Amino acid sequence: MKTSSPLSKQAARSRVPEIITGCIIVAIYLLVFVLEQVVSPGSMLFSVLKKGATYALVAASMNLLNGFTGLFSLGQAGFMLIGAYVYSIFTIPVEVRHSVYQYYDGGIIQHTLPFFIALILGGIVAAIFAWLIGLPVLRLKSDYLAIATLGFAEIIRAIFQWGFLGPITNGSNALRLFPNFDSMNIRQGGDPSAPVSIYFSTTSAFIIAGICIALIFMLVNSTYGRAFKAIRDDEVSAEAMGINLARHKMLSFVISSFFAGIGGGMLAMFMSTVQAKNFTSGMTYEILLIVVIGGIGSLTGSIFSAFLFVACSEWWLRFLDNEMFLTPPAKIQFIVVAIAIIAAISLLTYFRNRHASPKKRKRVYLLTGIADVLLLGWLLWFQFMGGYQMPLLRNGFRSVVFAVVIMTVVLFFSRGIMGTKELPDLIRDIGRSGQNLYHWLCGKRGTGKSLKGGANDV
Amino acid sequence: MKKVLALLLSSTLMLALLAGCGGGQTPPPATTDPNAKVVHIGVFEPSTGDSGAGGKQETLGIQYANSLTPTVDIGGESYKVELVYADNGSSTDKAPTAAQQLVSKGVSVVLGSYGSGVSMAGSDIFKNAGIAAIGISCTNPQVTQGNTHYFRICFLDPFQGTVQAKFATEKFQAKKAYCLAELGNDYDVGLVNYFTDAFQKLGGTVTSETFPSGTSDFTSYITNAKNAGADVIFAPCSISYATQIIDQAAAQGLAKPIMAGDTWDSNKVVEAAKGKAVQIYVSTFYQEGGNPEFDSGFKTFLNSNSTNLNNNGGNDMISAVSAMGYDAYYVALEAIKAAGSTDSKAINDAIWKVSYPGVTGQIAFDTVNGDAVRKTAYIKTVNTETGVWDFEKEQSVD
Amino acid sequence: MQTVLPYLLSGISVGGQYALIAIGYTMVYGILRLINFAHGDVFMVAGLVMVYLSASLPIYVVIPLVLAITVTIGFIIERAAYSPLRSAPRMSIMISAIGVSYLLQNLALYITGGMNQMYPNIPFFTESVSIFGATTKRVTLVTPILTVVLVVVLVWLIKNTKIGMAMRSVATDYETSQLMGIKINSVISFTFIIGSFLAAVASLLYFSNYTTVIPTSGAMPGLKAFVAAVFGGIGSIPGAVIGAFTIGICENLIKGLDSILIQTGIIQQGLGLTTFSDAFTFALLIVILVVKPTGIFGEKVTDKV
Amino acid sequence: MSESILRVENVTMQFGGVVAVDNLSIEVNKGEIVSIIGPNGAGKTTCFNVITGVYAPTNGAVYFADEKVIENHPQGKMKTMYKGQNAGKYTSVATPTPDRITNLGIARTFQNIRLWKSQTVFENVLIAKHMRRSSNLITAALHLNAKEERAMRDEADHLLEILNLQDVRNEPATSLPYGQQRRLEIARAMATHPKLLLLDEPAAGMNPQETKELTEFIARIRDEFGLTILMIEHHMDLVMDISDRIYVLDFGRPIAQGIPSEVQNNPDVIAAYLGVEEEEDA
Repeated sequence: MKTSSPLSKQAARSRVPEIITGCIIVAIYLLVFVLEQVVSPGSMLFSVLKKGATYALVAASMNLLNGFTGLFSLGQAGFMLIGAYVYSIFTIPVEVRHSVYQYYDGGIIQHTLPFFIALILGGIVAAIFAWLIGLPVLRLKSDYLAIATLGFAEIIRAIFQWGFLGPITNGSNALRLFPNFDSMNIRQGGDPSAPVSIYFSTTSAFIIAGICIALIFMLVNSTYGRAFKAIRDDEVSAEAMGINLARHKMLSFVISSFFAGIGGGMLAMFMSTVQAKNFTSGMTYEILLIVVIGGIGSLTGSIFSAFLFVACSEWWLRFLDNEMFLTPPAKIQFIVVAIAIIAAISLLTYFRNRHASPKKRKRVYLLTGIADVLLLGWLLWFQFMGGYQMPLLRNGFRSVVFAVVIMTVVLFFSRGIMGTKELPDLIRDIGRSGQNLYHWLCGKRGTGKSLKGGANDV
Repeated sequence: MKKVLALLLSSTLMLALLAGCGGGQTPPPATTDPNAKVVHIGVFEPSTGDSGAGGKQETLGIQYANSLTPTVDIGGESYKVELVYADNGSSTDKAPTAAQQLVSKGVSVVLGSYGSGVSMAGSDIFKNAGIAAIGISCTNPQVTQGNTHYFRICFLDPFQGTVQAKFATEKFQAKKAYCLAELGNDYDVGLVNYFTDAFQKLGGTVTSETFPSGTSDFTSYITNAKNAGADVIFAPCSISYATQIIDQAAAQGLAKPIMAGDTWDSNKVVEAAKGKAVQIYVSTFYQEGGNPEFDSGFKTFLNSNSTNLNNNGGNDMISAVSAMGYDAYYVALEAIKAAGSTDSKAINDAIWKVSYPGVTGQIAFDTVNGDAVRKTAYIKTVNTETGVWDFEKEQSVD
Repeated sequence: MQTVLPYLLSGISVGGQYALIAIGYTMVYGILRLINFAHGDVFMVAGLVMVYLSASLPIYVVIPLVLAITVTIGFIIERAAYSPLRSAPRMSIMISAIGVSYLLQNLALYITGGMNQMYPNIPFFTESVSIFGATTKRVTLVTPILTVVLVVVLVWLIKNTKIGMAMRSVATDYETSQLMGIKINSVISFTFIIGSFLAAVASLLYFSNYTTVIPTSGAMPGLKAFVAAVFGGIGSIPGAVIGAFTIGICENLIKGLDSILIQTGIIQQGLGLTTFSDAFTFALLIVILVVKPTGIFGEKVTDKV
Repeated sequence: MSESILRVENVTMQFGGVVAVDNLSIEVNKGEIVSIIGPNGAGKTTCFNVITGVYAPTNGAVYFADEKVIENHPQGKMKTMYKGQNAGKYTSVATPTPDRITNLGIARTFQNIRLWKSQTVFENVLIAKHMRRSSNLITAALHLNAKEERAMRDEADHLLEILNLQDVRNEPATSLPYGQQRRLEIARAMATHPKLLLLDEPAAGMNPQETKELTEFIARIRDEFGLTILMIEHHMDLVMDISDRIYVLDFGRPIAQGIPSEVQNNPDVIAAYLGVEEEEDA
């Protein structure tokens, strides 16, 4: 370890990974913009990108709190609700308020704000609520904090649904007809009914989320961010080194809620209707899972996994929900693929457990063996006796597969996709492994080992 | 070395999965003629969530109609009609992506949804894509208000609420009503609101309460209804809650009639009420026996396939929403024919002029919002001894 | 009194059901320091198993079978999802619990096809009886009694049996118990078995009362039972029971508060307070946590520096 | 030399029925190195925890540079249990949080090393500089404080150099050997710019060579940085070498104090403590 330290110091000083990261980000934005002009706007792609950008922001904000400050809060949905409501209440055009607030004579607020001011206002209101909530609950420790914040989210939801606040919140009814992402498209002559000249809706979602995440990223890498990490690692010594716990926890909580509020506003723009009933604890759990899959303490991970999560749940796995009939060649294809998957998983289990205790190894091998025999037997049956309907596929199967994948990640890859690394670290690692691989391929046995070392080195 | 192996294995896995997806997407039925022209109709219905049962029954009607008339003539050419499904999960946060799913599959026209909230939530997506939607049983006025792409073939809540209020005063001489709605459900809240207006105009008083989503203990609400001295109870909520309310009302010996809207027209409700001391009255679009030909055909369709039977709740009782779904399909076909193309814009323009004699009555749209012009609703009641719906009367507002 | 009584009755009944679920939470938390988010869903699964089994088997066979299957499910969940994470940070294991909950709900959704399932009638339980002029199902009266009996048995078990002593010892000090030769894994499994058993009993009582089972049936009761456990001081069984009854009663009083206030003439018009029937539970929880962070019966813990 | 920097006055710390510190008074003057010794469980670390504000004492007061920073009197249940001779002497309650105390200029290390696990050696020191920042949240988050940030980093590097940790600058803190971790704890504490440094067993787990280096090092930082040092230590060589004065605690009570040679010959101390320790050393 010691001998490699001058090398790693050098690597730390190199700015190349940061520059590459910058290029990648610019390229992604350009790509999104170009795609939007080229691909049909009805494509699922944009739906996924917009929702992904929204969830990426919310996941990043939750990561700031749970991952960087070590405060286990489950109140994210509540703050998103506030952001979404504030945004929509202040942006519904006055002329349609009567139709939206149909049971409350058009509501009492008769002003509209520009959309970005309303978004920021949503964040600010969420932050104010967070401050009020934080006063009593931030003193609580881990699980108690989690359950108290979860409770607060439920209380906020009930308050926004209360009939007596109807003139402001429209009671439990949906808020609609406010500007959404599609209103960001630039139309000829600015006329809302004219055809679109430049598509900008997805890019605008990326820009809003991008700015916010960049702010979070800069905060995390500032002296305040380092103080948050100190609190996460050891509260007692953080306090002993002069970090005011109450103040810094509150800061993190309020900032996280601010961005969750903006994320809520973006979600409103995405969904184009807002209703308190949808902001349940289930939503918080989803975001928490995104954070965990991405890696607790990695913003890059949160962003990756947000897009991955949304794409899988809304798009790529959709086909699992529909019944499907196979053509004879497709059936054979399916069986081959299924066998390949089974073989791959079995081999993986075999290698993972090679060095486990004999008792455990025996048990794992036995279980895998039984499962393999059963599955292969069934596949044989399906090939020769079964019909042409794809088995298991029907409504709801997508969610089951998805849940199984999530459990697998949680159980076997508990550090998530990125661990605590960010994109520049990843590039640095890739660069290093690339070098090692090169040496290894050139047949230098000695450096072959450092591949392992390089991969394990965090 | 181990790492490399793990990486290799996991990449094989990913590749295999991708290949699997690719394999899955090959056009399914082996019999399809690859040259046949196809028009896609989107089915925007819930099959999960609180309204899942209703959504499935509505879909069954559409499927039945599709099985009878699987093709449509456009400009002298025969097009195969393919249904594209998207589950909006009965929730307004899943609805937009479900709608987007339909749009991305390139549907020409959309049918649905069961439930007003999800229809409103999906509305904007269809609007931006320039696709017309025909609502089947979404009765909240806001669905079609202020837009030109959402139509509907059912009656509206102001009408339904008035019908119910009138029926309550005429049949039970009710002076006091107790209303119960689910928080945040546009259908419940809207219908209760219009019922209250109409009932108060007829000289009654109303106590309204709401319950949070996911409630299963209604005993206290039923006590509240008793305490309020209500003559009738109006609880137009989703079927999930309906069965609970019926069961608990019966257990608590609530002797007052329970009234509800078209959502309660479901065999789940009959199942819950069978053999219990409750009176249930619902207003709906269609009464079994209204069109014997449709009835017998649909029953055969249900019984032909265990999945269909399951989706209908396990028996072959005909729900009004199935009949509505059936009609909606034909309305869509009429519009496609009239438009003479599969272009969604042309179809949208054509719907305004469609007039079609459906099994649930003559269907034509008004020129303001695109709502069906309907004058009467059917009131049904559960026969708790035999476990079937009995026809009560045809109620109109005049 | 006559106005409040029906609400109290339903409150006590719901409280009894929450209590049985809450014990599962409190015992698991006491030993593993884990909020077992999947516990409410185990309760739901027990309901579904009952629905599917009773379609083909007579009721007296089904009930023991349901108990056995639920216990097995609880055991498997612990072995598959929690025991591999024994040495992982607490957040990972909690997230694993959320994952299991997600999986069970989605599995239930897939199997039921999203249709709500009618719970079978258990004879005797579901008949209506009249008490103090209020009519209710018999199960309402049976629940609190059965709850108290089960709790007494459980407390006796924990106080006097060998496995009970082992459980207490593990709850007090995990590492030391391990060093003292207590088989941690079997103690934890046993805890999950008891918790799942009580959840199955609770599901029998609960769904006899509220006869519809849907995939999310377990979520709210589960969350409320957990709140009850925290309220009473997590780790303490009597605390969980008292917390559960408190929450059950408060919840139903809130539902009836408008009606009570109108009847007693305090207000003229409803305030729409039923909106808060769920939220009130959490408000109560937060008040307790702020005043006494470890719940009513919880023990104070000090960090060693 | 006689300028008082820390005065602990009649401090009693009770945990339920256990009296961890009993009526302890300590005085430390500017520039001194003072040691607290005593057998395990004598209440030494508890005394540190009281000074740094982790525990609120049951009774007594702490003065820093002649200013009262902590004052407590028994309350509630403690009042009925507390039978100390100072009952009623202290009337107000002032228990600042540890960060306030650190802000005043008292920094500490921990007996059971409490470094920030996921951070590198350099970051551990850098974070401790957070308290002395002048930038606010916004300037820091927007990285408008580049000058201050650079100064912080340079100072942190400087400290690492002084403590000879420059080689392991980018290693994770917990991967270091024990002795280096202890040194890092000192570096971290010094990064907060203290006037008084509390060292809790700085030489625990070090070999004789390292201990010797540490002894020199402690004397050096006292002179270079003008620090005052109060330390708890079991290594008698170290204690006797550099301490100006020594306090001996046993069962929470002060049993002796004075310059090293006095304490070494005090029969009470030998009876209670030193005899045992020397056997161990031998």
